[in-house]
Amino acid sequence: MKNRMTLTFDSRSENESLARVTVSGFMAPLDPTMEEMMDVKTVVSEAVTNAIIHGYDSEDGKDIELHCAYENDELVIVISDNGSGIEDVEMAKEPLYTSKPELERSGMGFTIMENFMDHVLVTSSPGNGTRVELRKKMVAKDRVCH
Amino acid sequence: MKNRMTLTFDSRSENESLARVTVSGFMAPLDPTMEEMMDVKTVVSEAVTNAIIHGYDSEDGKDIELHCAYENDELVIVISDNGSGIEDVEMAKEPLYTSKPELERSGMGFTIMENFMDHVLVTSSPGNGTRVELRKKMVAKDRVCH
Amino acid sequence: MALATAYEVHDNLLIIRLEGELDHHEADKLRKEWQWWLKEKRKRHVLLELSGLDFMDSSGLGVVLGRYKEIQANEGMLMISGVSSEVDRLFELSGLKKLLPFAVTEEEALQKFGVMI
Amino acid sequence: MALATAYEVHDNLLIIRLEGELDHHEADKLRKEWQWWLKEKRKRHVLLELSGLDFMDSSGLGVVLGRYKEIQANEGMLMISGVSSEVDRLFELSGLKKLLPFAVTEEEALQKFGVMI
Ligand SMILES: Nc1ncnc2c1ncn2[C@@H]1O[C@H](COP(=O)(O)OP(=O)(O)O)[C@@H](O)[C@H]1O
Ligand SMILES: Nc1ncnc2c1ncn2[C@@H]1O[C@H](COP(=O)(O)OP(=O)(O)O)[C@@H](O)[C@H]1O
Repeated sequence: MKNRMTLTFDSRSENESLARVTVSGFMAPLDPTMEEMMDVKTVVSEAVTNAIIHGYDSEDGKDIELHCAYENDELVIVISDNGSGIEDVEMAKEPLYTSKPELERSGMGFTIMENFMDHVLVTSSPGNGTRVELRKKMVAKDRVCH
Repeated sequence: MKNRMTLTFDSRSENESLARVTVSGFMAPLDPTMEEMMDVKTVVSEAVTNAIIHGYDSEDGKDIELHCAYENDELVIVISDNGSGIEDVEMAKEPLYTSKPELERSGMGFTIMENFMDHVLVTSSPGNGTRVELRKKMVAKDRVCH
Repeated sequence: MALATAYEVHDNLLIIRLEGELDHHEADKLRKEWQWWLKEKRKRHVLLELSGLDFMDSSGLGVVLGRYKEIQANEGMLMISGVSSEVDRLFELSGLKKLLPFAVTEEEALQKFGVMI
Repeated sequence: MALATAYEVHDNLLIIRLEGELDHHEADKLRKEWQWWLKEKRKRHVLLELSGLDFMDSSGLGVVLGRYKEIQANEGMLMISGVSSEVDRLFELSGLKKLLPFAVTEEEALQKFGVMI
Protein backbone atom coordinates (compact mmCIF):
# COMPACT_ATOMS: atom_id res chain seq x y z
CA MET A 1 0.00 0.00 0.00
CA LYS A 2 1.52 3.22 -1.17
CA ASN A 3 0.07 6.53 -2.25
CA ARG A 4 0.82 10.25 -2.32
CA MET A 5 -0.86 13.57 -2.99
CA THR A 6 -0.21 17.28 -2.73
CA LEU A 7 -2.91 19.88 -2.24
CA THR A 8 -1.98 23.51 -2.85
CA PHE A 9 -4.57 26.05 -1.78
CA ASP A 10 -5.22 29.69 -1.03
CA SER A 11 -4.62 30.99 2.50
CA ARG A 12 -8.32 31.39 3.34
CA SER A 13 -9.98 30.04 6.42
CA GLU A 14 -12.59 28.21 4.27
CA ASN A 15 -9.73 25.95 3.25
CA GLU A 16 -9.15 24.63 6.76
CA SER A 17 -12.10 22.29 6.29
CA LEU A 18 -10.98 21.52 2.72
CA ALA A 19 -7.63 20.35 4.09
CA ARG A 20 -9.37 18.14 6.66
CA VAL A 21 -11.75 16.61 4.12
CA THR A 22 -8.91 15.95 1.69
CA VAL A 23 -6.67 14.25 4.21
CA SER A 24 -9.63 12.11 5.39
CA GLY A 25 -10.28 11.05 1.81
CA PHE A 26 -6.61 10.30 1.27
CA MET A 27 -6.18 8.12 4.34
CA ALA A 28 -9.46 6.23 3.91
CA PRO A 29 -7.79 3.29 2.08
CA LEU A 30 -5.64 2.74 5.20
CA ASP A 31 -8.87 1.90 7.03
CA PRO A 32 -7.97 4.05 10.06
CA THR A 33 -9.80 3.85 13.38
CA MET A 34 -12.15 6.72 14.21
CA GLU A 35 -9.57 8.01 16.68
CA GLU A 36 -6.73 7.92 14.16
CA MET A 37 -8.91 9.76 11.66
CA MET A 38 -9.82 12.46 14.19
CA ASP A 39 -6.22 12.82 15.36
CA VAL A 40 -5.00 13.40 11.83
CA LYS A 41 -7.83 15.80 10.96
CA THR A 42 -7.07 17.77 14.13
CA VAL A 43 -3.34 18.15 13.54
CA VAL A 44 -3.85 19.10 9.89
CA SER A 45 -6.36 21.71 11.03
CA GLU A 46 -3.82 23.08 13.54
CA ALA A 47 -0.96 23.35 11.07
CA VAL A 48 -3.09 24.85 8.28
CA THR A 49 -4.64 27.38 10.68
CA ASN A 50 -1.15 28.36 11.82
CA ALA A 51 -0.01 28.91 8.23
CA ILE A 52 -3.00 31.22 7.65
CA ILE A 53 -2.93 33.17 10.92
CA HIS A 54 0.75 33.24 11.80
CA GLY A 55 2.53 32.50 8.53
CA TYR A 56 0.48 34.90 6.40
CA ASP A 57 -0.99 37.14 9.09
CA SER A 58 -4.50 36.26 7.88
CA GLU A 59 -3.84 37.63 4.41
CA ASP A 60 -5.45 35.60 1.62
CA GLY A 61 -4.10 34.91 -1.86
CA LYS A 62 -1.00 33.10 -0.54
CA ASP A 63 -0.09 29.46 -1.11
CA ILE A 64 -0.31 26.72 1.47
CA GLU A 65 0.81 23.21 0.61
CA LEU A 66 -0.49 20.00 2.17
CA HIS A 67 1.52 16.98 1.14
CA CYS A 68 0.46 13.50 2.25
CA ALA A 69 1.92 10.09 1.57
CA TYR A 70 1.75 6.63 3.02
CA GLU A 71 3.77 3.52 2.57
CA ASN A 72 2.28 0.49 4.27
CA ASP A 73 1.07 1.71 7.64
CA GLU A 74 3.06 4.94 7.98
CA LEU A 75 1.37 8.20 7.14
CA VAL A 76 3.52 11.28 6.49
CA ILE A 77 1.99 14.73 6.26
CA VAL A 78 3.87 17.93 5.44
CA ILE A 79 2.21 21.34 5.72
CA SER A 80 4.23 24.24 4.40
CA ASP A 81 3.88 27.96 3.86
CA ASN A 82 6.12 30.70 2.48
CA GLY A 83 5.15 33.11 5.22
CA SER A 84 6.90 34.95 8.04
CA GLY A 85 8.57 31.92 9.63
CA ILE A 86 9.33 31.31 13.30
CA GLU A 87 12.28 32.84 15.13
CA ASP A 88 12.42 30.44 18.07
CA VAL A 89 10.83 27.09 17.29
CA GLU A 90 11.46 25.70 20.79
CA MET A 91 9.62 28.59 22.39
CA ALA A 92 6.81 28.35 19.83
CA LYS A 93 6.30 24.72 20.81
CA GLU A 94 5.80 25.48 24.50
CA PRO A 95 2.26 24.64 25.63
CA LEU A 96 0.12 27.78 25.89
CA TYR A 97 2.70 29.95 24.12
CA THR A 98 1.12 32.13 21.45
CA SER A 99 2.33 35.25 19.68
CA LYS A 100 -1.26 36.29 18.96
CA PRO A 101 -3.19 36.31 22.25
CA GLU A 102 -5.28 39.19 20.84
CA LEU A 103 -6.81 36.69 18.40
CA GLU A 104 -7.68 34.37 21.30
CA ARG A 105 -5.20 31.77 20.16
CA SER A 106 -4.80 29.13 22.83
CA GLY A 107 -1.15 28.33 22.18
CA MET A 108 -2.01 24.63 22.06
CA GLY A 109 -1.44 23.91 18.34
CA PHE A 110 2.03 22.40 18.54
CA THR A 111 1.22 20.63 21.81
CA ILE A 112 -1.73 18.93 20.12
CA MET A 113 0.41 17.96 17.12
CA GLU A 114 3.04 16.42 19.40
CA ASN A 115 0.43 14.55 21.42
CA PHE A 116 -1.59 13.22 18.49
CA MET A 117 1.25 12.19 16.17
CA ASP A 118 4.33 9.97 16.56
CA HIS A 119 6.80 12.51 15.18
CA VAL A 120 6.65 16.25 14.62
CA LEU A 121 9.45 18.06 12.84
CA VAL A 122 9.21 21.84 12.46
CA THR A 123 11.61 23.59 10.09
CA SER A 124 11.34 27.35 10.07
CA SER A 125 13.32 30.55 10.14
CA PRO A 126 12.25 34.19 9.84
CA GLY A 127 11.49 35.11 6.26
CA ASN A 128 11.76 31.54 4.99
CA GLY A 129 8.34 30.15 5.79
CA THR A 130 7.48 27.14 7.88
CA ARG A 131 7.43 23.43 7.18
CA VAL A 132 5.72 21.06 9.61
CA GLU A 133 6.29 17.34 9.06
CA LEU A 134 3.97 14.98 10.90
CA ARG A 135 4.26 11.20 11.02
CA LYS A 136 1.98 8.55 12.42
CA LYS A 137 1.96 4.77 12.24
CA MET A 138 -1.54 3.47 11.76
CA VAL A 139 -2.51 0.52 13.93
CA ALA A 140 -3.48 -2.14 11.43
CA LYS A 141 -6.77 -3.44 12.81
CA ASP A 142 -5.95 -7.11 12.30
CA ARG A 143 -2.52 -6.70 13.85
CA VAL A 144 -3.45 -4.89 17.03
CA CYS A 145 -2.27 -7.81 19.17
CA HIS A 146 0.61 -8.92 16.87
CA MET B 1 -16.34 34.83 -3.22
CA LYS B 2 -13.15 33.56 -4.70
CA ASN B 3 -10.97 30.56 -4.06
CA ARG B 4 -8.60 28.15 -5.76
CA MET B 5 -6.80 24.87 -5.14
CA THR B 6 -4.70 22.30 -6.96
CA LEU B 7 -4.53 18.64 -6.02
CA THR B 8 -1.74 16.56 -7.52
CA PHE B 9 -2.00 12.83 -6.97
CA ASP B 10 -0.77 9.43 -8.05
CA SER B 11 -2.52 7.65 -10.95
CA ARG B 12 -4.18 5.02 -8.74
CA SER B 13 -7.83 4.16 -8.82
CA GLU B 14 -8.11 4.79 -5.03
CA ASN B 15 -7.62 8.44 -5.90
CA GLU B 16 -10.82 8.66 -7.93
CA SER B 17 -12.77 8.98 -4.69
CA LEU B 18 -10.11 11.31 -3.26
CA ALA B 19 -10.68 13.65 -6.20
CA ARG B 20 -14.44 13.58 -5.66
CA VAL B 21 -14.17 14.21 -1.93
CA THR B 22 -11.74 17.07 -2.47
CA VAL B 23 -13.85 18.83 -5.08
CA SER B 24 -16.93 18.46 -2.83
CA GLY B 25 -15.05 20.04 0.04
CA PHE B 26 -13.79 22.82 -2.19
CA MET B 27 -17.19 23.77 -3.60
CA ALA B 28 -19.04 23.53 -0.26
CA PRO B 29 -18.72 27.29 0.45
CA LEU B 30 -20.67 27.94 -2.79
CA ASP B 31 -23.61 26.19 -1.11
CA PRO B 32 -24.41 24.09 -4.19
CA THR B 33 -27.65 22.17 -4.64
CA MET B 34 -27.47 18.39 -4.25
CA GLU B 35 -27.76 18.06 -8.01
CA GLU B 36 -24.93 20.51 -8.71
CA MET B 37 -22.76 18.67 -6.21
CA MET B 38 -23.48 15.30 -7.81
CA ASP B 39 -22.95 16.65 -11.33
CA VAL B 40 -19.53 18.00 -10.42
CA LYS B 41 -18.48 14.85 -8.55
CA THR B 42 -19.54 12.76 -11.54
CA VAL B 43 -17.61 14.73 -14.15
CA VAL B 44 -14.49 14.87 -11.98
CA SER B 45 -14.74 11.12 -11.56
CA GLU B 46 -15.03 10.68 -15.35
CA ALA B 47 -12.04 12.85 -16.19
CA VAL B 48 -9.81 11.40 -13.46
CA THR B 49 -10.74 7.84 -14.44
CA ASN B 50 -9.87 8.66 -18.06
CA ALA B 51 -6.47 10.01 -17.04
CA ILE B 52 -5.75 6.76 -15.18
CA ILE B 53 -7.12 4.27 -17.71
CA HIS B 54 -6.49 5.98 -21.02
CA GLY B 55 -3.81 8.58 -20.26
CA TYR B 56 -1.56 6.27 -18.27
CA ASP B 57 -2.85 2.87 -19.39
CA SER B 58 -3.61 1.96 -15.75
CA GLU B 59 0.01 2.39 -14.70
CA ASP B 60 0.44 3.93 -11.26
CA GLY B 61 3.14 6.32 -10.09
CA LYS B 62 2.19 9.01 -12.62
CA ASP B 63 0.90 12.51 -11.83
CA ILE B 64 -2.67 13.67 -12.27
CA GLU B 65 -3.59 17.26 -11.52
CA LEU B 66 -7.00 18.50 -10.42
CA HIS B 67 -7.22 22.26 -10.38
CA CYS B 68 -10.37 23.99 -9.11
CA ALA B 69 -11.26 27.64 -8.76
CA TYR B 70 -14.34 29.75 -8.37
CA GLU B 71 -15.05 33.41 -8.66
CA ASN B 72 -18.54 34.35 -7.54
CA ASP B 73 -20.82 31.67 -8.92
CA GLU B 74 -18.60 30.20 -11.64
CA LEU B 75 -16.72 27.03 -10.91
CA VAL B 76 -13.78 26.07 -13.15
CA ILE B 77 -12.19 22.64 -12.95
CA VAL B 78 -9.17 21.49 -14.90
CA ILE B 79 -8.03 17.86 -14.89
CA SER B 80 -4.72 17.17 -16.60
CA ASP B 81 -2.35 14.30 -17.19
CA ASN B 82 0.97 13.89 -18.99
CA GLY B 83 -0.08 10.64 -20.57
CA SER B 84 -0.61 9.31 -24.06
CA GLY B 85 -2.92 12.06 -25.29
CA ILE B 86 -5.80 11.79 -27.78
CA GLU B 87 -5.34 11.69 -31.53
CA ASP B 88 -8.86 12.67 -32.56
CA VAL B 89 -10.68 14.62 -29.85
CA GLU B 90 -13.89 14.93 -31.88
CA MET B 91 -14.13 11.17 -32.32
CA ALA B 92 -13.27 10.59 -28.65
CA LYS B 93 -16.21 12.80 -27.67
CA GLU B 94 -18.75 10.76 -29.64
CA PRO B 95 -21.27 9.07 -27.35
CA LEU B 96 -20.44 5.37 -26.87
CA TYR B 97 -17.01 5.70 -28.51
CA THR B 98 -14.31 4.00 -26.48
CA SER B 99 -10.82 2.83 -27.37
CA LYS B 100 -10.90 0.26 -24.56
CA PRO B 101 -14.04 -1.87 -24.99
CA GLU B 102 -12.08 -4.82 -23.50
CA LEU B 103 -12.14 -2.98 -20.15
CA GLU B 104 -15.93 -2.58 -20.41
CA ARG B 105 -15.67 1.16 -20.82
CA SER B 106 -19.04 2.57 -21.81
CA GLY B 107 -17.75 5.41 -23.95
CA MET B 108 -20.01 7.82 -22.06
CA GLY B 109 -17.41 9.87 -20.15
CA PHE B 110 -17.21 12.89 -22.43
CA THR B 111 -20.96 12.77 -23.10
CA ILE B 112 -21.63 12.96 -19.36
CA MET B 113 -19.17 15.85 -18.98
CA GLU B 114 -20.87 17.77 -21.78
CA ASN B 115 -24.32 17.11 -20.36
CA PHE B 116 -23.54 17.93 -16.74
CA MET B 117 -21.38 21.04 -17.25
CA ASP B 118 -21.87 24.33 -19.09
CA HIS B 119 -18.57 24.20 -20.96
CA VAL B 120 -16.12 21.41 -21.72
CA LEU B 121 -12.80 22.16 -23.40
CA VAL B 122 -10.48 19.25 -24.21
CA THR B 123 -6.91 20.00 -25.23
CA SER B 124 -4.87 16.97 -26.20
CA SER B 125 -2.48 15.58 -28.74
CA PRO B 126 -0.59 12.28 -28.92
CA GLY B 127 2.37 12.28 -26.56
CA ASN B 128 1.45 15.58 -24.94
CA GLY B 129 -1.08 14.50 -22.37
CA THR B 130 -4.65 15.67 -21.96
CA ARG B 131 -6.21 18.71 -20.34
CA VAL B 132 -9.95 18.80 -19.69
CA GLU B 133 -11.42 22.15 -18.64
CA LEU B 134 -14.92 22.08 -17.17
CA ARG B 135 -17.01 25.12 -16.27
CA LYS B 136 -20.32 25.44 -14.50
CA LYS B 137 -22.29 28.39 -13.20
CA MET B 138 -23.85 27.58 -9.85
CA VAL B 139 -27.45 28.64 -9.41
CA ALA B 140 -27.34 30.93 -6.39
CA LYS B 141 -30.24 29.70 -4.29
CA ASP B 142 -31.55 33.15 -3.41
CA ARG B 143 -31.28 34.37 -6.97
CA VAL B 144 -33.05 31.56 -8.77
CA CYS B 145 -35.79 33.93 -9.94
CA HIS B 146 -33.53 37.00 -10.38
CA MET C 1 -16.73 5.69 0.67
CA ALA C 2 -16.33 2.26 -0.80
CA LEU C 3 -18.89 -0.06 -2.37
CA ALA C 4 -20.71 -2.71 -0.31
CA THR C 5 -22.31 -5.57 -2.23
CA ALA C 6 -24.88 -8.10 -1.02
CA TYR C 7 -26.13 -11.12 -2.98
CA GLU C 8 -29.36 -13.01 -2.36
CA VAL C 9 -30.90 -15.80 -4.42
CA HIS C 10 -34.48 -16.93 -5.07
CA ASP C 11 -34.52 -19.96 -7.39
CA ASN C 12 -33.35 -18.65 -10.71
CA LEU C 13 -33.18 -15.03 -9.60
CA LEU C 14 -30.13 -13.27 -8.18
CA ILE C 15 -30.73 -10.07 -6.23
CA ILE C 16 -27.72 -7.76 -5.98
CA ARG C 17 -27.89 -4.84 -3.56
CA LEU C 18 -25.31 -2.09 -3.86
CA GLU C 19 -24.48 0.46 -1.19
CA GLY C 20 -21.97 3.29 -1.35
CA GLU C 21 -20.10 4.44 -4.42
CA LEU C 22 -19.67 2.60 -7.71
CA ASP C 23 -16.74 3.99 -9.68
CA HIS C 24 -13.91 2.50 -11.75
CA HIS C 25 -12.02 1.52 -8.59
CA GLU C 26 -14.96 -0.54 -7.34
CA ALA C 27 -16.20 -1.76 -10.73
CA ASP C 28 -13.67 -4.60 -11.13
CA LYS C 29 -14.64 -6.31 -7.89
CA LEU C 30 -18.33 -6.01 -8.69
CA ARG C 31 -17.85 -7.46 -12.18
CA LYS C 32 -15.93 -10.46 -10.88
CA GLU C 33 -18.43 -11.24 -8.14
CA TRP C 34 -21.40 -10.78 -10.45
CA GLN C 35 -19.86 -13.05 -13.11
CA TRP C 36 -19.18 -15.70 -10.49
CA TRP C 37 -22.87 -15.79 -9.49
CA LEU C 38 -23.97 -15.94 -13.12
CA LYS C 39 -21.55 -18.65 -14.19
CA GLU C 40 -20.77 -20.78 -11.16
CA LYS C 41 -24.15 -20.45 -9.51
CA ARG C 42 -26.01 -20.50 -12.83
CA LYS C 43 -28.42 -17.73 -11.97
CA ARG C 44 -30.36 -16.63 -15.00
CA HIS C 45 -32.24 -13.50 -13.93
CA VAL C 46 -30.91 -10.55 -11.98
CA LEU C 47 -32.46 -7.74 -9.99
CA LEU C 48 -29.99 -4.94 -9.37
CA GLU C 49 -31.24 -2.99 -6.34
CA LEU C 50 -29.66 0.47 -6.21
CA SER C 51 -31.56 2.37 -3.52
CA GLY C 52 -28.45 2.36 -1.31
CA LEU C 53 -26.16 3.65 -4.04
CA ASP C 54 -24.86 7.17 -3.32
CA PHE C 55 -22.72 7.62 -6.40
CA MET C 56 -22.23 6.05 -9.81
CA ASP C 57 -20.36 7.16 -12.91
CA SER C 58 -19.86 5.74 -16.41
CA SER C 59 -17.73 2.90 -15.06
CA GLY C 60 -20.92 1.65 -13.43
CA LEU C 61 -22.73 1.89 -16.75
CA GLY C 62 -19.99 -0.26 -18.27
CA VAL C 63 -20.42 -3.03 -15.69
CA VAL C 64 -24.20 -3.02 -16.06
CA LEU C 65 -24.04 -3.04 -19.85
CA GLY C 66 -21.48 -5.86 -19.81
CA ARG C 67 -23.64 -8.05 -17.55
CA TYR C 68 -26.78 -7.14 -19.49
CA LYS C 69 -25.19 -8.68 -22.59
CA GLU C 70 -24.19 -11.85 -20.72
CA ILE C 71 -27.65 -12.23 -19.17
CA GLN C 72 -29.31 -11.62 -22.55
CA ALA C 73 -27.09 -14.23 -24.19
CA ASN C 74 -28.30 -16.67 -21.56
CA GLU C 75 -31.95 -15.73 -22.19
CA GLY C 76 -32.27 -14.18 -18.74
CA MET C 77 -33.60 -10.83 -17.65
CA LEU C 78 -31.90 -7.92 -15.88
CA MET C 79 -34.10 -5.48 -14.00
CA ILE C 80 -33.00 -2.44 -12.00
CA SER C 81 -34.78 -0.90 -9.01
CA GLY C 82 -34.31 1.95 -6.56
CA VAL C 83 -32.58 4.30 -8.96
CA SER C 84 -31.95 7.84 -7.68
CA SER C 85 -32.62 10.79 -9.97
CA GLU C 86 -28.88 11.30 -10.53
CA VAL C 87 -28.23 7.69 -11.49
CA ASP C 88 -31.37 7.76 -13.61
CA ARG C 89 -29.88 10.54 -15.72
CA LEU C 90 -26.88 8.33 -16.46
CA PHE C 91 -29.06 5.40 -17.55
CA GLU C 92 -31.08 7.83 -19.65
CA LEU C 93 -28.03 9.35 -21.37
CA SER C 94 -26.50 5.96 -22.12
CA GLY C 95 -29.67 4.55 -23.68
CA LEU C 96 -29.87 1.77 -21.06
CA LYS C 97 -33.22 3.20 -20.00
CA LYS C 98 -34.70 1.88 -23.24
CA LEU C 99 -32.95 -1.51 -23.12
CA LEU C 100 -33.84 -2.55 -19.59
CA PRO C 101 -36.95 -2.79 -17.42
CA PHE C 102 -36.85 -0.54 -14.35
CA ALA C 103 -38.90 -0.65 -11.16
CA VAL C 104 -39.26 2.03 -8.52
CA THR C 105 -38.94 -0.32 -5.54
CA GLU C 106 -37.61 -3.81 -4.95
CA GLU C 107 -41.17 -5.01 -4.20
CA GLU C 108 -42.42 -3.71 -7.52
CA ALA C 109 -39.49 -5.38 -9.26
CA LEU C 110 -40.18 -8.75 -7.62
CA GLN C 111 -43.84 -8.50 -8.61
CA LYS C 112 -42.85 -7.79 -12.21
CA PHE C 113 -40.43 -10.70 -12.15
CA GLY C 114 -43.19 -12.94 -10.82
CA VAL C 115 -45.30 -12.11 -13.84
CA MET C 116 -42.55 -12.10 -16.43
CA ILE C 117 -40.33 -15.08 -15.67
CA MET D 1 -19.35 20.92 7.21
CA ALA D 2 -20.01 24.23 8.87
CA LEU D 3 -20.97 25.09 12.45
CA ALA D 4 -24.60 25.46 13.49
CA THR D 5 -25.29 27.38 16.69
CA ALA D 6 -28.49 27.49 18.75
CA TYR D 7 -29.10 29.73 21.77
CA GLU D 8 -31.73 29.20 24.46
CA VAL D 9 -32.24 31.15 27.69
CA HIS D 10 -33.57 30.22 31.14
CA ASP D 11 -33.51 33.25 33.42
CA ASN D 12 -29.86 33.94 34.01
CA LEU D 13 -28.64 30.91 32.11
CA LEU D 14 -27.70 30.80 28.46
CA ILE D 15 -27.61 27.39 26.78
CA ILE D 16 -25.48 27.22 23.63
CA ARG D 17 -25.75 24.13 21.45
CA LEU D 18 -23.13 23.55 18.80
CA GLU D 19 -23.46 21.20 15.85
CA GLY D 20 -20.92 20.47 13.15
CA GLU D 21 -17.30 21.60 13.12
CA LEU D 22 -15.68 24.29 15.24
CA ASP D 23 -12.43 25.48 13.71
CA HIS D 24 -10.74 28.85 13.22
CA HIS D 25 -13.04 29.66 10.28
CA GLU D 26 -16.14 29.21 12.46
CA ALA D 27 -14.67 30.52 15.72
CA ASP D 28 -15.10 34.24 14.92
CA LYS D 29 -18.83 34.01 14.36
CA LEU D 30 -19.30 31.96 17.52
CA ARG D 31 -17.29 34.44 19.59
CA LYS D 32 -19.32 37.41 18.34
CA GLU D 33 -22.67 35.74 18.93
CA TRP D 34 -21.66 34.46 22.35
CA GLN D 35 -20.37 37.89 23.42
CA TRP D 36 -23.62 39.50 22.24
CA TRP D 37 -25.65 37.19 24.47
CA LEU D 38 -23.37 37.84 27.45
CA LYS D 39 -23.26 41.62 27.06
CA GLU D 40 -26.48 42.73 25.41
CA LYS D 41 -28.71 40.07 26.94
CA ARG D 42 -26.85 40.14 30.27
CA LYS D 43 -26.74 36.38 30.71
CA ARG D 44 -24.47 35.42 33.56
CA HIS D 45 -24.17 31.63 33.38
CA VAL D 46 -23.56 29.49 30.35
CA LEU D 47 -24.04 25.84 29.52
CA LEU D 48 -22.12 24.86 26.39
CA GLU D 49 -23.75 21.70 25.00
CA LEU D 50 -21.39 19.90 22.63
CA SER D 51 -23.01 16.52 21.96
CA GLY D 52 -23.64 17.56 18.32
CA LEU D 53 -20.07 18.70 17.74
CA ASP D 54 -18.23 16.51 15.23
CA PHE D 55 -14.92 18.32 15.23
CA MET D 56 -13.03 20.87 17.30
CA ASP D 57 -9.44 22.05 17.30
CA SER D 58 -7.41 24.52 19.38
CA SER D 59 -9.30 27.47 17.88
CA GLY D 60 -12.32 26.14 19.77
CA LEU D 61 -10.25 25.98 22.96
CA GLY D 62 -9.38 29.65 22.41
CA VAL D 63 -13.02 30.73 22.15
CA VAL D 64 -14.03 28.71 25.22
CA LEU D 65 -11.10 30.03 27.26
CA GLY D 66 -11.84 33.61 26.19
CA ARG D 67 -15.50 33.38 27.22
CA TYR D 68 -14.58 31.55 30.43
CA LYS D 69 -12.56 34.59 31.46
CA GLU D 70 -15.40 36.99 30.65
CA ILE D 71 -17.95 34.87 32.50
CA GLN D 72 -15.62 34.54 35.51
CA ALA D 73 -15.07 38.31 35.59
CA ASN D 74 -18.84 38.67 35.78
CA GLU D 75 -19.08 36.11 38.59
CA GLY D 76 -20.91 33.67 36.38
CA MET D 77 -20.32 29.99 35.72
CA LEU D 78 -19.47 28.14 32.50
CA MET D 79 -20.30 24.45 32.33
CA ILE D 80 -19.75 22.09 29.39
CA SER D 81 -21.75 18.98 28.55
CA GLY D 82 -21.88 16.28 25.90
CA VAL D 83 -18.15 16.18 25.22
CA SER D 84 -16.94 13.40 22.89
CA SER D 85 -13.79 11.50 23.78
CA GLU D 86 -11.80 13.37 21.11
CA VAL D 87 -12.87 16.82 22.29
CA ASP D 88 -12.29 15.68 25.86
CA ARG D 89 -8.63 15.04 25.05
CA LEU D 90 -8.29 18.64 23.89
CA PHE D 91 -9.83 20.02 27.09
CA GLU D 92 -7.57 17.71 29.08
CA LEU D 93 -4.40 18.77 27.25
CA SER D 94 -5.18 22.47 27.59
CA GLY D 95 -5.87 22.27 31.33
CA LEU D 96 -9.47 23.48 30.84
CA LYS D 97 -10.62 20.17 32.34
CA LYS D 98 -9.40 21.41 35.73
CA LEU D 99 -10.78 24.93 35.39
CA LEU D 100 -14.34 24.12 34.39
CA PRO D 101 -17.17 21.89 35.59
CA PHE D 102 -18.20 19.25 33.05
CA ALA D 103 -21.38 17.17 32.81
CA VAL D 104 -22.02 14.09 30.75
CA THR D 105 -25.48 15.13 29.55
CA GLU D 106 -27.40 18.36 29.31
CA GLU D 107 -29.85 17.06 31.94
CA GLU D 108 -27.04 16.41 34.37
CA ALA D 109 -25.65 19.87 33.67
CA LEU D 110 -29.00 21.55 34.32
CA GLN D 111 -29.35 19.64 37.59
CA LYS D 112 -25.90 20.78 38.66
CA PHE D 113 -26.74 24.35 37.70
CA GLY D 114 -29.94 24.13 39.72
CA VAL D 115 -27.92 23.26 42.79
CA MET D 116 -25.02 25.61 42.19
CA ILE D 117 -26.49 28.89 41.00
N1 LIG E 1 3.18 28.55 10.13
C1 LIG E 1 3.65 29.42 11.06
N2 LIG E 1 4.24 30.59 10.68
C2 LIG E 1 4.70 31.47 11.59
N3 LIG E 1 4.60 31.28 12.91
C3 LIG E 1 4.03 30.15 13.37
C4 LIG E 1 3.53 29.17 12.47
N4 LIG E 1 3.02 28.16 13.21
C5 LIG E 1 3.21 28.49 14.49
N5 LIG E 1 3.82 29.69 14.61
C6 LIG E 1 4.22 30.35 15.87
O1 LIG E 1 4.18 29.40 16.91
C7 LIG E 1 3.31 29.84 17.95
C8 LIG E 1 2.66 28.66 18.64
O2 LIG E 1 1.81 27.97 17.74
P1 LIG E 1 0.63 27.09 18.33
O3 LIG E 1 1.19 26.18 19.36
O4 LIG E 1 -0.06 26.46 17.18
O5 LIG E 1 -0.33 28.11 19.06
P2 LIG E 1 -1.32 29.24 18.49
O6 LIG E 1 -1.61 28.99 17.05
O7 LIG E 1 -2.53 29.08 19.33
O8 LIG E 1 -0.63 30.55 18.69
C9 LIG E 1 2.34 30.78 17.27
O9 LIG E 1 1.73 31.66 18.17
C10 LIG E 1 3.26 31.47 16.27
O10 LIG E 1 4.00 32.50 16.88
N1 LIG F 1 -7.03 11.46 -20.45
C1 LIG F 1 -7.07 10.77 -21.60
N2 LIG F 1 -5.93 10.33 -22.19
C2 LIG F 1 -5.97 9.63 -23.33
N3 LIG F 1 -7.11 9.29 -23.99
C3 LIG F 1 -8.29 9.70 -23.44
C4 LIG F 1 -8.33 10.44 -22.24
N4 LIG F 1 -9.62 10.72 -21.95
C5 LIG F 1 -10.34 10.15 -22.94
N5 LIG F 1 -9.55 9.55 -23.84
C6 LIG F 1 -10.01 8.85 -25.07
O1 LIG F 1 -11.33 9.25 -25.34
C7 LIG F 1 -12.17 8.08 -25.40
C8 LIG F 1 -13.58 8.41 -24.94
O2 LIG F 1 -13.58 8.75 -23.58
P1 LIG F 1 -14.90 8.59 -22.71
O3 LIG F 1 -16.03 9.28 -23.42
O4 LIG F 1 -14.62 9.04 -21.33
O5 LIG F 1 -15.22 7.04 -22.74
P2 LIG F 1 -14.50 5.79 -22.02
O6 LIG F 1 -13.64 6.28 -20.88
O7 LIG F 1 -15.63 4.97 -21.52
O8 LIG F 1 -13.67 5.12 -23.06
C9 LIG F 1 -11.47 7.04 -24.58
O9 LIG F 1 -11.86 5.73 -24.92
C10 LIG F 1 -10.01 7.33 -24.93
O10 LIG F 1 -9.65 6.79 -26.17
